[in-house]
Formats: sequence, structure tokens, C-alpha cells
Amino acid sequence: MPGEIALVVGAFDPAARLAGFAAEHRDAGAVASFLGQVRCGDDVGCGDDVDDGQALELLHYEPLTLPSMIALGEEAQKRWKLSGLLILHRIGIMCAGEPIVLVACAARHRRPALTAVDFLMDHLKSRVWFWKREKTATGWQWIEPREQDRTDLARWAPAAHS
Amino acid sequence: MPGEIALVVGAFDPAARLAGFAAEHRDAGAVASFLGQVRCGDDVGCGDDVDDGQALELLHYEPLTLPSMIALGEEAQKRWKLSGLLILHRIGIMCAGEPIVLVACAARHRRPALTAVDFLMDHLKSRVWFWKREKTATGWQWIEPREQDRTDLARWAPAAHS
Amino acid sequence: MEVTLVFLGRLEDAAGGAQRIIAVEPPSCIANIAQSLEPDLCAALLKEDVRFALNGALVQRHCSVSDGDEVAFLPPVSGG
Amino acid sequence: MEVTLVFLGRLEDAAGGAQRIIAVEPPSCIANIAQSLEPDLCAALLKEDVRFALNGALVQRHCSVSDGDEVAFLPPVSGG
Repeated sequence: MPGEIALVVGAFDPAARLAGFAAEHRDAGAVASFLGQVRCGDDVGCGDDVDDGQALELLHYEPLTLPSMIALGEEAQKRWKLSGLLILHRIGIMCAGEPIVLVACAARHRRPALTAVDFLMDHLKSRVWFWKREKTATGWQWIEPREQDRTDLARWAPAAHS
Repeated sequence: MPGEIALVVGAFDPAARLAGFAAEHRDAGAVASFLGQVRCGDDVGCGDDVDDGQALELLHYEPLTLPSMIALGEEAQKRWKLSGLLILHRIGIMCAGEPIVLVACAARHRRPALTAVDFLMDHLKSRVWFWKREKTATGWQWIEPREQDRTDLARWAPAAHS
Repeated sequence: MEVTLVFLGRLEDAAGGAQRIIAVEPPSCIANIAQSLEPDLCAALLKEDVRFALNGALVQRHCSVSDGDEVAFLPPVSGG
Repeated sequence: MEVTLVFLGRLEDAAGGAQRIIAVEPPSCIANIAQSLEPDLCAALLKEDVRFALNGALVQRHCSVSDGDEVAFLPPVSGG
């Protein structure tokens, strides 16, 4: 494995994780990252939205979810010759302002680092086995895929659904 | 100004700055960032290289450099409706492993945040008034622009040299 | 034989629970198992956008199931 | 009149220093000032890829210069 890929139960400290990652890859020159935080808002996207005072739940399927993240990480590593890669994805119930996902890629040059983060986010959002539901005033509601997710994926050459 | 844009003399702590930025934009949902570190290596790119045990010096021209960074930040803000923006660029003498540049963009959705970081890096590298020299065994040597910088810029619609 | 069914995402609501252990007559494939359930649930499970995993590996609906297997029904991921 | 010249990047080496204060006869434009310097330095300053700033604003080489002005010669940025 080119780096750390994990599902995280409970809040994590993205700044500390990113600091550790950058220090570990001090020679890499370029470290790109993306942090998704639960948004308190009115439309679905990344970060995901929850209504004020409400919660978001992220569910996974143990035998498939982490393996599909690892396969995705390996594909990014192969495509962009990264010197390091970090994917942390939260599962469980979370509230507005909390981190959901942190992706970081280290490389010699900025283009591969930035592109790999972009690729990983598009695929994490639409190819990795996560299901989300939102707690609203009327109870829990499943979040359905959006057309935008398909458009995002179409930016990349085919990557097998793993 | 939509955020903080500064020249930094002496080392800074990118993780702490990024943590502060993410906390300030907890509602944004998406925080993309790029960190360039001085690379100890053998080709020029971002992070910039210095030979082992050597140093890199980044020079600016006071009346132009910061204003050109601010103009660039305003352009990114206008193009992508960012909820926040952070550009820290070091000047002076620095050694391998030290941070040179930190760019972070906060937005509701990941696409504008990631794209704006990419745009800012391409333009910081080739449009903002910085000159670099590298201390080698034979003395200080100026780093000349690369063809890659022009290619990188050509990815974006024209942005005035400010 | 006994088979464990796992319902992910919106299918949990359709099934009234995340998991169900059922007895089925061999030989059975995933489609047969779905057809043995309530008609509404069966329709939800066999919708075109649902995928299937047998013991953690993605398979087709005509894959046959053995005693003790776990069959998961996977609706599209939420995206975002 | 007196004018301050600032040489950035590689032009610092060409000029043998980052800054120089010189006396010039008015009326003078930036090109005139460059031409009053050593021929090698003049050639480096008027290369096609060098830009000019007068008191911190980018200008053309035929922009005229007044007493106390600061003229900066800006080679291409280093990129990377």
C-alpha cells in the first residue's frame, strides 16, 4: 500500500493527520488535499448537508467498502506515481461542521498531486460503497445519487467499479 | 478581500494555518489545499528543488508582488464564488523540507474548491513576481522559467498579468 | 438451508430491517431468494440499479447460493 | 535628475547589484536610461522578455521618467 486508507468511526482531527502526512512526505515537494466537512445547509454535495441541529449518517458494508477504497487508492497510485496517499473516510453519525473525508496526495510535482486528489474525490463519492441518510424533522431520509455524480465520473477514463 | 493573502518571511506552520482556515470555514463543506515544500532533489518544480544541504532563495519586488497576489486571489474569488481563500507565500532563504507556499480554498462544493486551488497554483508559479535562485556548489544560480509553466497557464482562459 | 440477507441503504427501509436470516430450498440463486420474499420487497431488490454481493464479492443475480452464505443487496451509493 | 534603478532576478547579476542610483538628463524614458548604462547591461535590460515598472506600476519602455522615480527591470518569473 502506498499510504494510509481507513474508515474512521468518530471524529478525527484533519489538521493533525495532514500535518503528519506532510511531514512524512517532506521530500515530495507537492502535497494536495481535500477536506469535506458536514455542511449545515440546504443542498446535497460535498461536504454533505444536514439541516441545522440535525445529523447525517454514513453507512458502509464491511466486506466491500474498505476493499473498494483500497482498490481506488491503488489505481490512483498507479496512474500518478504518488509518493504518498492518505484517505480517511468517516462512517457513523455526524453533525454539521464535522469532517467526513480527508484525502491527501504527495508527489514530486503539483499536477499529479492535485489531479489525484480530484480523481479520488470523484470516485469516493460515486464508486465507493457508502450510503447516507439525513435526519430531518420528519425522520431519517436516504440520500439518492445525483446526476452530477455521473458527470463527475465521466471526466475520467473508465475505472472498474470495485 | 475574501481571505488572507500574505508574503511570509521565515518558516510558517502550514498545518496550523490550514486548521485555522478550515475551522473558520466550517460551513463551507469543501476545503481544498495545496502545500509546496522545498524539495531536496534534482529537477525544478513545485516544491522547488535544492541540492542536498543547499538552499533556495525567493525574491520579490515589494511594490508589485503582493498586489499581484491579491489581484490573483480576487480573480479566483470572482470565478468560483469561494467562501474563503488563503494564500501564503514564503520569501527569503529556505532549506529542503520547508514550506514555500500554502493555498487553500473553501467552497460549498468540491469542484470549485479544487479547481480554484489548481488555478491559483498555476498562476502563482508563472504570473506572480517571484524570482528564485538556488545555492549550488558553485554559488547562487537563478532559476529560469520552464516551458511547462506556459503549458500550465494555457489551461485557463486569459488572466491579465498583473 | 439458511442464508443471511443484508439490505443496504434505502433497501433497509424496504425490508424493515438491515438484516434477515431466512430458510431457502436449494438449489437457489439470488433472484430466486428475492422472489421468495414479499412482492414489494422483491421488486425493490431486483430493480435494475441494485447490485448483489455474495460473501463480500460482487456477483450476478443468477449466482447460486449455498447454506450459510451472506447475500447483500446494494442500491446505488449516495454520491454527493 | 536622480533615478533609482532596481534590478530583479538574473538582472541583479548583470548589473552587479540589486539597485543603483544614477543621474540622468531630462527628458529621459526607460529605454534612454538603459542605453546610458554599460552596453552588456543595456542589452540584458532591453531583452524582449524584460518588463518595466515605474514607481511600482507596469509601464512600456518609452514611458518618461522624472526626478526621484524608481524604475524596476523585471525579467520573467522563475516558474516551477
